[in-house]
Amino acid sequence: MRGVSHLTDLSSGSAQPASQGNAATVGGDDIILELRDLEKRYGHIQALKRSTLAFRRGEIHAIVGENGAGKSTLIKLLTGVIRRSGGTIVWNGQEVDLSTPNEAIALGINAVHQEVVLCRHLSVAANIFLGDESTKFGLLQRRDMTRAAQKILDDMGFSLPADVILDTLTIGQQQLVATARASLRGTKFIIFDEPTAYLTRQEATQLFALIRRLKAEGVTVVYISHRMEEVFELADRVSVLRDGTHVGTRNIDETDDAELVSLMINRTLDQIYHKEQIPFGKTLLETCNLSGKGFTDISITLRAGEIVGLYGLIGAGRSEFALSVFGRNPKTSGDILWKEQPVDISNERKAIDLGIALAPESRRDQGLNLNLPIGFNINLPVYDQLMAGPIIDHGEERRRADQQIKDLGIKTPSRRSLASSMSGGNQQKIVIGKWLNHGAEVFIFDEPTVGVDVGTKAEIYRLFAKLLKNGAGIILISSYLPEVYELADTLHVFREGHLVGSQTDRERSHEDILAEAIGV
Amino acid sequence: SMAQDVTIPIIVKDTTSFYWQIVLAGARAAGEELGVNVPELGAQAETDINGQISILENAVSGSPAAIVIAPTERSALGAPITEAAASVPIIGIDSSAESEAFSSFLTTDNVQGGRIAADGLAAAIEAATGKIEGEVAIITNSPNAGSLEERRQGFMEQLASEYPGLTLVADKYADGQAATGLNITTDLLTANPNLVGIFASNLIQAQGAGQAIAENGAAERVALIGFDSDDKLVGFLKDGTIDALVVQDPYRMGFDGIKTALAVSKGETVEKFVDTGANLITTANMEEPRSQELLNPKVN
Amino acid sequence: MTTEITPTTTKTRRNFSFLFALTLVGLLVLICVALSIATPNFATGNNISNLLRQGSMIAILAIGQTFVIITAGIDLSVGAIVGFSTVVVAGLIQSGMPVYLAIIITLIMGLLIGFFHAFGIVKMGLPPFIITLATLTSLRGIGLLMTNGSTINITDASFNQFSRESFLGVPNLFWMVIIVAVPAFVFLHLSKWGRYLYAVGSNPEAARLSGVSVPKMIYIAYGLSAMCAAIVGVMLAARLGVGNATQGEGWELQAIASSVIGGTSLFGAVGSVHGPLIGAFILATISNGANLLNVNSFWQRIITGALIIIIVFFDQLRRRNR
Amino acid sequence: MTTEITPTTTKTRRNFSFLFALTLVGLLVLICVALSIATPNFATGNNISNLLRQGSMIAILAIGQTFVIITAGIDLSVGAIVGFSTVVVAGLIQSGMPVYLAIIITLIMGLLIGFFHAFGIVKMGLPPFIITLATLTSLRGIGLLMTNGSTINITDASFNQFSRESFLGVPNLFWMVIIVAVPAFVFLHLSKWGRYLYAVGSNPEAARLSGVSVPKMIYIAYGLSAMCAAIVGVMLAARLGVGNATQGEGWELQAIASSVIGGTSLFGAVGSVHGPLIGAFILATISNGANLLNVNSFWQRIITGALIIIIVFFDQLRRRNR
Ligand SMILES: Nc1ncnc2c1ncn2[C@@H]1O[C@H](COP(=O)(O)OP(=O)(O)OP(=O)(O)O)[C@@H](O)[C@H]1O
Ligand SMILES: Nc1ncnc2c1ncn2[C@@H]1O[C@H](COP(=O)(O)OP(=O)(O)OP(=O)(O)O)[C@@H](O)[C@H]1O
Ligand SMILES: [Mg+2]
Ligand SMILES: [Mg+2]
Repeated sequence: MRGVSHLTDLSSGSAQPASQGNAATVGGDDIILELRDLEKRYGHIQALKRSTLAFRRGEIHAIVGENGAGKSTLIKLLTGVIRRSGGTIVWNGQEVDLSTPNEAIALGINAVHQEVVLCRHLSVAANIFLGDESTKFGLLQRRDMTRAAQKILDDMGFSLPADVILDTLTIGQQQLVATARASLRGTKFIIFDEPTAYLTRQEATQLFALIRRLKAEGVTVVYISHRMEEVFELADRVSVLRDGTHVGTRNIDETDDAELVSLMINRTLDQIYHKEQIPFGKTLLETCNLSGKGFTDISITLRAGEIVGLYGLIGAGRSEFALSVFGRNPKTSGDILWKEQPVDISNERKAIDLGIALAPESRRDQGLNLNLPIGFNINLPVYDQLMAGPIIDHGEERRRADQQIKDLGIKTPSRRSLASSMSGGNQQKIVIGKWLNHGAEVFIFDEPTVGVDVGTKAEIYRLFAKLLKNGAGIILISSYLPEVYELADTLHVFREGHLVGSQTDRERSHEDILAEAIGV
Repeated sequence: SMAQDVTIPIIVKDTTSFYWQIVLAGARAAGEELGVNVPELGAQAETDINGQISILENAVSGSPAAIVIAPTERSALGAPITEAAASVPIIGIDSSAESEAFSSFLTTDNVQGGRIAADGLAAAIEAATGKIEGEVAIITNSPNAGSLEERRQGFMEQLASEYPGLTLVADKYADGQAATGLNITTDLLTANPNLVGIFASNLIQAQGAGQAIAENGAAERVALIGFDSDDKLVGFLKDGTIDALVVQDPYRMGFDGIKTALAVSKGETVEKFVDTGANLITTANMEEPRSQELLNPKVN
Repeated sequence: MTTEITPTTTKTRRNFSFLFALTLVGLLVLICVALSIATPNFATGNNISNLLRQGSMIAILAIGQTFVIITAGIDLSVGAIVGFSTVVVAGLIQSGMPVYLAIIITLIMGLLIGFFHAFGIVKMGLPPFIITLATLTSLRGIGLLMTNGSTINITDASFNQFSRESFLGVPNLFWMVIIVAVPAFVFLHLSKWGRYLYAVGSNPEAARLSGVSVPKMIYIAYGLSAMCAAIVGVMLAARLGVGNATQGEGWELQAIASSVIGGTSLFGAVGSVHGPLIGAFILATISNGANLLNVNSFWQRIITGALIIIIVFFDQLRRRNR
Repeated sequence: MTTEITPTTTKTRRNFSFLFALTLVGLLVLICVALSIATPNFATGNNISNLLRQGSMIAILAIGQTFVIITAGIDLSVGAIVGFSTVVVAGLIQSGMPVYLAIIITLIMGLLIGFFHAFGIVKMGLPPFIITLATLTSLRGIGLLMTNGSTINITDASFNQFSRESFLGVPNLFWMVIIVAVPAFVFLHLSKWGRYLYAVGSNPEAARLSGVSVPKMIYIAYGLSAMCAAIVGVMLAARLGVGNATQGEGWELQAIASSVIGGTSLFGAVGSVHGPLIGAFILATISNGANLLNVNSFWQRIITGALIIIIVFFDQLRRRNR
């Protein structure tokens, strides 16, 4: 750690040439929050190792790092979600305890956590005002609160109704509610932990506007993301965590992509989007005028060796389409052809038996058995193949799990650790890893790289290439345009449940495609 | 023809028990014989006092000619019965309640039943060992059931006053389950090698205790007295596992209850108190006609 | 339920719960109309009074239970607390204490039992099922020990009389329901505490991060449930005129069933005050009607079980279709 | 439990569960040693036989219950199925049917009752608590109706004899535990079906998307639980020599308590076969010991409640500290 500490600029009050160009409130001395030798241990695991970091008043401070580097842990410590194992926290020059959420709230520290932490049974307005209700004579002022919440949402440019139950919203929309809530309450210090993971470009733009407005109001913003372009677009400074250690802080205009990545993963990454052109094979999967809840009249074709990308905004109907193909939701009309034969996929088992695999979009709700071990999760779809007579071949079970953990670089002490103890990105790797063992021919990946760090992303894309080489086809659903744009051989654009455009040759620009998805 | 429209409900303590089914069978027979409509009501556990009060209230709502009731609890049923008696004549059976409003009582004295059990136990012990000495135990089906408490009281009083040689080493309450009675009895046999007698004060516990004694082959060494009867207990009585049963006359209680109620509703004078009695039936006298009548009531 | 997929509804939970309560009321009315036709004895003033009395105790237990279930917990001890409270209040009254004082002490004792449950859950990390099962077992033992297995006769006539009398033509026992239900409604549906209760049941972590004290809400929920049970214990002691530790056996299941029939979800965060009330009176009406129609008591059990299935099934259907 | 923050464990679930079972065994051994010192009657062959017999029925119920609880469900009906099965098997035997046939029919009937529960959960969308509460109520009614509230005396001596005899010095009833537990262990811990059960309890949607048929697993879990109850019903009928519909009352709570003491989580996805077994025998030993020491029946209840709290509390502690 000592070896890299010279890279940090935090304790020094020395002038920052670059940051002086920024808003006047940003000054080297104006430290609002300082972390000294902060530590967090989970049993034997050291999630955070004696990290020292400082945040200035009114700056946008990005934090980057690999999956499991300790970013979310840091945030949880600052918001009193978990208790630190060692070190001190200094707020406005005063040492603070910050061991309960209430303390953080009282100081004006708030966060949008990586996983949405809201009450799904309550309305949007109730969630926004939870713990801060307006009452008259002890009675709740529901209507006032709903109106106020609606105003807040409108002001932020989020087109969300305030009076619906949270449950009825998509994850992305829920993330926006969490954002509204935190912005309202985080009067001095707001932390965003991968807020754009479930947002499309359009919503992300709204969010960025909001963040800039907060900064203008003198609020300190901490911004965690795996998307470098966002970091460069927004941040004043950026800190890098590696293996639970703070390895450096840079002014944004003094660094570049390559430097940050090499700080993060301790090596350089020449190429993220790994793509080899292989000749397409026979047609694997075809949908003919398929309709169902949330999508209408979708016809697409997938051939061996091909990546078909589905792009669209939140709620465009891509996930619903994928779930229907996988037999999870019933279709209302149209046909599915498997190797040119019509098939009736009435449940998930049938899809799996045909050779279709689906890595669903929501890792918490659909992808993982959180309170069960990692190895269990990885093998769940393939236990059929692991039987030695009536009982499980435990050796094979172990081997397959360890293989995936190694291949995907899942950061865990053992396959027996619970999935819930994994960092967000590592959980995502499990969701993908579940299906790589299975020997499927068609893979549907729904937002596969949400929350995954750059290094691993490259790894996953390399895996895609391997799958394709083995004769598989991939349907890639992503709201992250660069990803589908670079990887897809055929790119379909969805809007409001309809297929509104396709291209095979990357002739159109990002802007064109985005416009098509929005419908302008 | 008048009588066809007469309704006299009978409310027992616990419809799930065989004993009360015999009472209901007697009432049913009386109803058929007298042309009276006899709704058969009752709580589903002897300890469910509130349930019985509700049933009584509902029965009064139906404005019957009279009501026959076996009160589960002396004092708790007092006021409701007094209140009900304002509109309907009430005939008590089996147990009494603190109310002056009964038109007639056909009870069996459970305290006396307990005493008879003590006598029977002493006799059985004497027959087996030649002397009335040793350790004995009592198992009660569940706490807080009025008639069971009275049996327990009678049994203990009689032991204390008449059989100083018999010491009560265990006074156990089960939870209404035969299996619990069985477990308690096996453990009693283990813990008290000198045990010579057990009184299981109702049918279910006698079944459990009898099974335990049979299982442990302790019939020779330990005398067992049960209360009430069914095929199972008669079988135990026959093979000597159980030495004697204290048997009441539930059938007559049901039958005479309805008969008396009809008489009261017609304005006839009836006897205020009738004791239907408790009898000790042993392996020796079980074949006598009166015993057979008591052991094989005409249910259905 | 494990297999249920969250129904996606665009309506608001509030409208929903209101409509749902309406339909339950509809069901209750339907049963009453059917019974009025089936037997002339049903729709008499006397019988309606009986019905109100008979349903009142389970109704109050169900309200208390609902608070606990909304936090995704369960309180199995309420039946035992009822029995125990009859013993305590009877003992205190018979020891010569003024009735009002005896009642207050009994209610406080109820509250403390509830706090003990919350303590077990919050501090000792016990599952609600286990801690309340344990007190269920122990409380019956303590009550039996206190009375030595017998009953305590209450000789105070005014105390006993209370349960029999009416006020404005409505039985006092039912007035008790109103006295409990109105503040309960305000608490659960109109105050921020109610909202915190839902939040704790929905996502305790989110509640905690919002500055809601989850332990405090657990204390409140279990305290209220146990206190409702103590109130019912006092009511029962007045109705029976005795204190008896084995009373109220199985009432916890009836209270839970009433609550669930009234639309409460055992997975937490869904429930109301009016739903369980109606649920309790539906069950009471079924049993009252069966008695009036002279249905064999064994058939009564069978029918009650079947009706529970049918009622909750239609409720599920209604929920899904919206 | 609502307030518990997922315990962060770095050790493995498997080692964990093994160690945990060890410590429960340790507790059982401790209780046994204490009782051997306290009373000379405890450590006799005869008493150990009795103890094995006494714990065997709840142990089998607890194993069945555990399958259901692992799916995040609950089966309140097992006590009622026990009582009902005694009636069915006794009735069939007394009607002259060969014993083996009567037993097979009873077990199939148990299985069908379990399937009915699963049907209610899967197809009708009923909460497990409600559907099994409903059958609990109805089954007792049906059993009582069949026997008219009395008992059916079984006159087949060999059937009755079975429960009293031993094989290789171990009571037959305990052999039944082994006969049930060994396949149950293989099923739950060594077969893919067991894995699927955990997956369903942990996250049914994820299980489904991994190709697990959630309805099928629900059918299996409830079917097995009800069949275990039917097995216990046959054992009880043999032991008592009668069929009686009111037997087994409250055994569902004992079974659930045994399961939870044995480390099963009522929130699903955590549990084993050996844990509940040990849990059941801990409870049986406590009650056996209390009887041998001639502890007052009321004190026994109090002590049992307190011990449940203590045992589960230390279990929680142990879990947290790792
Ligand atoms: N509850 C827990 N129990 C045990 N280990 C944990 C727990 N939570 C996090 N960890 C471990 O702490 C480390 C840091 O996790 P953290 O969530 O902070 O990573 P992160 O930087 O946010 O990663 P990501 O980009 O994937 O979200 C990881 O190795 C993770 O497995
Ligand atoms: N939980 C929900 N409740 C109600 N409607 C929903 C829900 N989830 C999705 N929808 C609706 O279903 C349709 C398709 O949603 P879907 O999630 O398939 O979109 P998507 O293109 O995959 O978008 P995303 O980027 O969010 O994955 C939309 O109209 C959306 O509003
Ligand atoms: Mg993270
Ligand atoms: Mg989607």
